[in-house]
Amino acid sequence: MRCWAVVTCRVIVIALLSVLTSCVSPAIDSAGYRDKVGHAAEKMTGIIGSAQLAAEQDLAGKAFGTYADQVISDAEQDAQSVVGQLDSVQPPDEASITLRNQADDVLQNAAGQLSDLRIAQRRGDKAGMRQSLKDLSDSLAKVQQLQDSA
Amino acid sequence: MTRKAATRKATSLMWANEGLLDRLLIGIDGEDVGMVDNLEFSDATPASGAASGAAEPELTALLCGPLAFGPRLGGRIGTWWTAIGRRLRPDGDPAPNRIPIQLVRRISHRGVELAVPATELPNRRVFDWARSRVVDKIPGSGA
Amino acid sequence: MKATDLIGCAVYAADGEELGHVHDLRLESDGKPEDGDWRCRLTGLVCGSSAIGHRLGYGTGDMAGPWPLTSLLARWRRRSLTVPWRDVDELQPGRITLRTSRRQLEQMQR
Amino acid sequence: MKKFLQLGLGVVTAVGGFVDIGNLVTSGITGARFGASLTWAIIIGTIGMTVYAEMAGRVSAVGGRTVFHAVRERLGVRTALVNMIASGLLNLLTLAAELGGVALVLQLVTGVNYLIWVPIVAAVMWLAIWRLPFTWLENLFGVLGLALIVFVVALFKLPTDWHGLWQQTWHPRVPNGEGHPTYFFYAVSLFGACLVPYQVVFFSSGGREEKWSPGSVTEMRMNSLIGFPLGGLLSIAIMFAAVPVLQPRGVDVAHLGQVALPVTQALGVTGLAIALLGFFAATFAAGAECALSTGYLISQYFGWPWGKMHRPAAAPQFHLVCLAAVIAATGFILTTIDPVTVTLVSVVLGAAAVPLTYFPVLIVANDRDYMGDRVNRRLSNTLGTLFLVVMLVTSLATLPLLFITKAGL
Repeated sequence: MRCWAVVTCRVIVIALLSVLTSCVSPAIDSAGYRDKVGHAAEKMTGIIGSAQLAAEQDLAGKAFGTYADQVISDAEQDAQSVVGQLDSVQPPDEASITLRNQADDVLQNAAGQLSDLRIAQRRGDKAGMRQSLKDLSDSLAKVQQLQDSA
Repeated sequence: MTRKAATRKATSLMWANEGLLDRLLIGIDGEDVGMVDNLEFSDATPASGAASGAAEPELTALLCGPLAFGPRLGGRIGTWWTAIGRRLRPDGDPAPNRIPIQLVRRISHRGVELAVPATELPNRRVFDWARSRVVDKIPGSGA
Repeated sequence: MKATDLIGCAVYAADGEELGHVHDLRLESDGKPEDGDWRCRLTGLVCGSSAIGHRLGYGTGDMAGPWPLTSLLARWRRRSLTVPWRDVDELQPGRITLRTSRRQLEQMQR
Repeated sequence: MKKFLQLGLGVVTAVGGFVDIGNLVTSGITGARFGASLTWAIIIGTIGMTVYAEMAGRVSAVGGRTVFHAVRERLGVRTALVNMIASGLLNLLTLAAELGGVALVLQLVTGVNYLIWVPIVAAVMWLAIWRLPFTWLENLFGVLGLALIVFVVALFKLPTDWHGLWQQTWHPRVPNGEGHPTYFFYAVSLFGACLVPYQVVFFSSGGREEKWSPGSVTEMRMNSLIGFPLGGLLSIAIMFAAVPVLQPRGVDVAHLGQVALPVTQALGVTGLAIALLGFFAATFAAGAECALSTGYLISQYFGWPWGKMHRPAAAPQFHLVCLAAVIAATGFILTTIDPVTVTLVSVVLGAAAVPLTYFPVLIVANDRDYMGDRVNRRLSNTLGTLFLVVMLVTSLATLPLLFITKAGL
């Protein structure tokens, strides 16, 4: 029975470690890389969607400032981590490098716009927020294109 | 004892695992005292030769507390547990807490009910330690 | 002598056949604790393959279910063997030797 | 009249007590990602929870036994020790998640980082455990937790496609672009969020705290048979509310704040405030219950005096364990590990650990010696056994799913 306890503990520790370490894994081939780009774009779509929702609610007076701020800041951080995660993957071939440059452009752009949105929101700059929202929906279209192409 | 057999007045049967071991010990004041961690029997040498059946050991006490729990667990964890239990003893006496069988008042479905209040039993060392070292020092403990 | 000195011991018949490990103790008492002067004797060692049935409470058959367990554990229970204490010949740490053979024990239980 | 009020309060408390950080997070995630196609997992989980809570409550009221007394008695000293350690660690993980949840809610309201709130929340939670009478602790936050009904209201204000939800609920399909392992991983997480083991430990020990007697069985049944299903309904409402708002935008819920977006969309600032109050009450109450459960299960295993019916000085080990649990969980969440990840891992491991506490309850509920004529009837036994089988399968599937899906990433 003691043996069981040890095994159970180990399994739990391994499970937790695997959860923690599963964030970065190397891409194997070109198809795998495309998958990663597609996945990053998909994530970015949702992140932008979340920030847009919060910002629209804030503009409509539906949410209080700290709440919208938090949701937008979370989105901003998530976006940066998506960019960072994709950057950490080594592109396996020339085609992948082209894809990377293209994706990086789009994703970095979106992340930057999320920062703009957060800055405008915190300053209570409604015009700035509207502008950022407009930029974001353009970005969103590009991200979705990327997702479809990848 | 808790089984139907117990309702018969005559000889009643019981199994250690089912009726005694790991049962809750309850003082007459209704307080939880501990668990029955082990049983103590009178030393009866196995019946030799013709005198068969003469020397059935008698249940003398219920044992509880870390020093009874450790051996019950067995293995390395058990040894370790016993060592901790010994540390808690001021005199380092390795004998576990005994609750003589005469103190058993009733064995019910709730557990083994004793004829004395929990405070009069010897196995309150962990209780006293937790109380005097930590709980009593926090305001509002109701001490 | 403590319960842990017995539970877990390997039990050998007089002819050296291993009968399994002790997993429970059979106790007999006259009357009940509330009658006063309660005495409880150790009359037998339950050995065999597994203690789980008894442990869970399916030893004496006062369980209402659930269905698969009741029959399964009752059958398991029947496979264990109770050795009367008076048949114990020698007690060594971790090892109990009997003065009888498995056949004699099984005949007695019937 | 007073009796009636008391019954109502009990039910309300059970509703509020059912929903915790696990339900909030898993319902939010799955609603946004899988629509209503995982509703079945909540339904099954809720039925299981209800059946076993009723059993544990009955064992507590009629047999006077709590879950971990039964565990030790029926499983034996060693198996029960492993069981206790596993359940205890799981409780710590859940407690950490709840603490993080409360702190996150406070961050949403104040804008101050949650890590600053964690120690404050932990201190207040411990004070509540130390000082507040049991019924207060249970009822106050149970009633406040009912604020989550705002999700039901939001559902009616949002452009909810009821027909579509109905279709997805009863004809579930794995949505396009999602793998089966991920789908089932989240099914397990919803299942685990409904069946968290600490709730059964708490429900049965709480019965002793409130001095339930065989006469309380009706009251207990009302609590479990009405309260828990209503709690399950709340979980479903949180899931459904995410469908019209978050799913079309492809939002992947990764933060507690996002779970409230649908309510804000439908009801504005008032709705948001009520939802956050509900989040706060539900997670705070669950955190306190979780810490108490840790005290209950360890004290009951060793036979120490336990419970809030005693002064702390009369149950020192119990209070020491509760304090230690709060400190350990605080330390864990202060490592800046993401509370939402902790929540997911805790509910999934919880789903795996469920049989450990539920099996002994099923056994003892069948013992005529304890229960007299209140033993399980055929319905309880059939459902109970069926669920045990489901739970065993879930247990076996959990770890592989956790590995394959990398915790649903």
